[in-house]
Amino acid sequence: MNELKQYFYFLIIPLIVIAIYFLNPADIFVNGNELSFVSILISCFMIEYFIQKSKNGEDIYLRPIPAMKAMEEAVGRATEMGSSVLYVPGIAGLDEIDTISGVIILGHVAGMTAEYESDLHVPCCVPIVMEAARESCKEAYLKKGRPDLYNDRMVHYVTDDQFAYAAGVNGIMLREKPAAIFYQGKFYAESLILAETGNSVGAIQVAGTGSSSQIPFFVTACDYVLIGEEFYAASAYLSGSPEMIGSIKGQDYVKLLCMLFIGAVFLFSIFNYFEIFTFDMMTLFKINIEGYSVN
Amino acid sequence: MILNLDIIGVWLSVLMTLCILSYLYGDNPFYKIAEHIFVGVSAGYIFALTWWDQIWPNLFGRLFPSYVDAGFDFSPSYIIPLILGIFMLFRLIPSLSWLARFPIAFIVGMAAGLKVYVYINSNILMQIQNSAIDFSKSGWEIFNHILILVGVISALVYFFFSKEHKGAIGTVSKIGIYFLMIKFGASFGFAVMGRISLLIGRFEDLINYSSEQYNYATPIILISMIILLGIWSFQNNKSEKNN
Amino acid sequence: MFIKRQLAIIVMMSMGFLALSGYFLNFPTLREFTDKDAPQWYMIIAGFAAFLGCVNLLQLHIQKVAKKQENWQYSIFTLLGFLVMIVFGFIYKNVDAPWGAHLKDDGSAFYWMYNFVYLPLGSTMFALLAFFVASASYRAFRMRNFEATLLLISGVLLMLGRVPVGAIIPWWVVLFMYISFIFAIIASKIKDKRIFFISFLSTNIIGLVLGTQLKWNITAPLFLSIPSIQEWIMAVPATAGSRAIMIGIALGILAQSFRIITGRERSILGD
Amino acid sequence: MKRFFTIVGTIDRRIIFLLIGLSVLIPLIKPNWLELPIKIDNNTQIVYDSISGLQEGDKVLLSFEYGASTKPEVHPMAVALLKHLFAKGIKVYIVSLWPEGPIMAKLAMDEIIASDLFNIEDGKDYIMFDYKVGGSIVIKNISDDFRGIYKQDYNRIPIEQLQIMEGVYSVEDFDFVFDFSAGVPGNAEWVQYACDPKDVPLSSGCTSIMVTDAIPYVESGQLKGILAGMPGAAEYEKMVYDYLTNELTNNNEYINENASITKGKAFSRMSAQSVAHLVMVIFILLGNLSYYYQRKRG
Repeated sequence: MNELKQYFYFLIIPLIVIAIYFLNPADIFVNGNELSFVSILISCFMIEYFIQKSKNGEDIYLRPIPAMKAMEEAVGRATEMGSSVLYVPGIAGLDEIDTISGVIILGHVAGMTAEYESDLHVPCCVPIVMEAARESCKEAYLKKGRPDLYNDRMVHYVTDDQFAYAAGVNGIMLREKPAAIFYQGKFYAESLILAETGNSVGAIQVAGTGSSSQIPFFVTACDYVLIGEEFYAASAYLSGSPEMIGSIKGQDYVKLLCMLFIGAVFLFSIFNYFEIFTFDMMTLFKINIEGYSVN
Repeated sequence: MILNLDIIGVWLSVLMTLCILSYLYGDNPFYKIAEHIFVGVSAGYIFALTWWDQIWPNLFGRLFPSYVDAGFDFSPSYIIPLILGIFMLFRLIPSLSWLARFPIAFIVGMAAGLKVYVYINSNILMQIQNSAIDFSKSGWEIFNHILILVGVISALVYFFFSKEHKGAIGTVSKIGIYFLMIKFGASFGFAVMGRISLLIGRFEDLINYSSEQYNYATPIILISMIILLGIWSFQNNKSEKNN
Repeated sequence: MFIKRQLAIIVMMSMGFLALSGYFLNFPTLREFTDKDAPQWYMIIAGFAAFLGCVNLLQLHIQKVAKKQENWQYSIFTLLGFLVMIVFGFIYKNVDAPWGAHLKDDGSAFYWMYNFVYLPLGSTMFALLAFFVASASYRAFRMRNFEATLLLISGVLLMLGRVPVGAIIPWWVVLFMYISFIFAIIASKIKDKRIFFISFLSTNIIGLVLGTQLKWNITAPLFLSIPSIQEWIMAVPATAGSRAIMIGIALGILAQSFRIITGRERSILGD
Repeated sequence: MKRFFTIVGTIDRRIIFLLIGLSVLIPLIKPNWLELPIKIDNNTQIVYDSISGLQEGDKVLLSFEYGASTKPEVHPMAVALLKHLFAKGIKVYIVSLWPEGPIMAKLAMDEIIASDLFNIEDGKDYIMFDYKVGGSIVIKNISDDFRGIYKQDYNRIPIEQLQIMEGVYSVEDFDFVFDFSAGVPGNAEWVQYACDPKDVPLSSGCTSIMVTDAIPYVESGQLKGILAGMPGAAEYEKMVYDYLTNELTNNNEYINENASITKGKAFSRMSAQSVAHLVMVIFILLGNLSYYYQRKRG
């Protein structure tokens, strides 16, 4: 991507949009949440910039995550011992971002089980997730050239209720004694029942979730844990798609902006107090929409 | 010995409770029966409640207001969610299952659109706003506030993927993981507390139901279950031995 | 082929863009759609998704019974449980409340089934966790490294500080905990075990003497009472850690939603 | 000594289960063996102060998002808060975003009516609505267009006929929102979809496991304090009990004169909780000591 085109897209266009927004011709924009508009715009253009960058094949550096290497090792161990791989995609629906990441990582793990020819078992808690998981496994087995190994029985629905699902998956663990168990998705209180039973079955457990209240249990009872954002980065790694890796890189730089913003707000509050620089940052932070109510 | 619907209900609930608790002894038929009843009853409960509280009033209330009379007036545009809903059910028919993509697209798309605005506001901007120092507070509170800032910045550095964690960034991310581990420790402490509270709630019910008023439900069922479990596991070991 | 693949993506992208712009644009028709109709449609489709789950569960268990797969006898209980709830929900309500309100009327058979079958099963499943937490704490919760030790100590302090027993733990026990924590850190530095133990004991004695001099036994300072330590842990380090995770996850969700709105997120629809 | 720790290391799981079971059962059967004073946490105090700050006739929206599996932790909060609100003559609006929410709300209201502390009337002092599927989208709908989804209360009576519903069109028309949560949708979704955008004061009572996720909201003021699990419920129950007793003495017009205010189960539960926590801490120490010896010997 030559320099000029790049600058045009990622510098001039956002400035034009912001100018239009603040001019607010014919009052098309609601006022009151300017800061939200500007921050959404900046983050989206930054993520878009890195997605384009990784789409053009420029190599993007992302530090290695220890739990990622463990996944390959876990499936390998399961194949050596001739036992199955159990994949638990969490109990939330597809509107939950963690479940989407869980389904992406499932695609990768399914690719590995296709390669190693070990059998995979995916009990689902939500019908839509079951559909998406079946699609994702079918794609993975197709890509590895082993559509014959895939059958719909691998991915099945247990129940909508959190605890009946945990009890159901426990039953599967005790009966099949899988050597590798993956918990990738959105989990609530049932994570400990699963991890404890998985521990007693003696399986390598690799967990990954964004629900931070369940991470302490996974940290205590599992061998490897993807904590919060590492979980999202992992699904980007695994998908290998330029959009995913580009957006992880974009997120990193938006995080850098957040840190700078925190520093700026902190410094301004000190300057403000000592009257070196009188600009009250707080007026910036208005996020509720004025003047427009629907009814 | 009074016998009415409530007493039978209490006995049934104590039986169900003890069947689930028998899981602690090990996976046994009592537990499997209770687990399967739970799976079926929960699905039936969700089915009936979703129909009567959501689909019947909000959808059919708008399509046939005279018949359903849920207070809505007739709005033909609600044919679209009805069609999309039926497409969702087509998922069970393999030939038509591709139609289910449209309701999924609707749900996932709309949820994503709302989340962009909502997460940036409440989970990022409002948290950054709180990093300003309020000098009206006491010295100890200001020190704590600065400590929170140090913790937030160093934990964010731990979640930074563009740089290898070596040298200066390595030490800052080390401090970050310490803050994260204290937070996970607090979560673990709270989680243990929550679990025990739920056990307290359950034992409270069992204690209430062992009174004379409920014809000593808990003790009788408990003893009979222990006996049955003993017989079952005795036969189970015998049959396992000889095959 | 266009309809199967691209149209669904276009629906997803347009819904995402509409929902987001609902917050910023001033067009009444758009606001009418994003604030009134779209959420209603979402709720109705989510209702059908719940039906899909129940029907699929039925399908699964009927197949299990029909083909006499393993443990098929138990599936009969699932089907029975489901059937009973459907009968009480749609056919027999034994109370004169209008249809739909009878689900919550404490005279109806549906409410009876909820109160005496679903409620005990649901709450006991959760109560089992207390037993699993106990055995996990005993068997799985190890001080493998310094981070795990930090997790353990803040967990224990929090558990003790939140319940009344934490307030009665005396000041010198807390002082002993501080001293042993510091010595645990420097233990690897001191090679000779004898010097280590002597210095450990002497600091404890000095602490005790100092404490009695400063009248700590009458009014223990805040840093020696476990409930206030627990409140500090929650107010400062735990808040910092949660806030960083919250910002991190929010950025993850922002990026994922951006990819959905720009139609790059294909795997959800299985393409 | 080492032999002792190797045995300790390999205790059968069921003995641990028995120990935990007894450590909870005994204090419940014999509550007066261990009578400890309940200390009020400052987040519980913030919740109590913001509720006491409400005036007579204010409108409070309660959202029930818990079920059978988390009833023991959250239900005592619901009952205590309802007593506190009715004692102050506040109008209560109850919505449910979890399938079991309506029945939990009904159980709480039945307990209040059975205690006949207050003479309250359905449709005048409180109103309850049905369960709506959709989670956070329902919250967004409530915050923008309450009457778009709720046309009738849970007895199928149109809301136009109910006097309590005058002037209620969206979340801004409520003076306070209180959320009983045990998962998703929960207090986070109420902060994000309703109370931050519309700037309505919000507080929450939730299960203990959700507290560390919600603490950043509490510290930044988006949540006015938080009731944390059963200890939080016990503290609040005790404060409301004290409030009701002295309100009864200086004859508050909303409480019936001859009403008997029963002491909640807070104390017996807290002693069971304390003993169980001590046993858990001992398990953690023992487990680690046996792990330390195995590693030294292994």
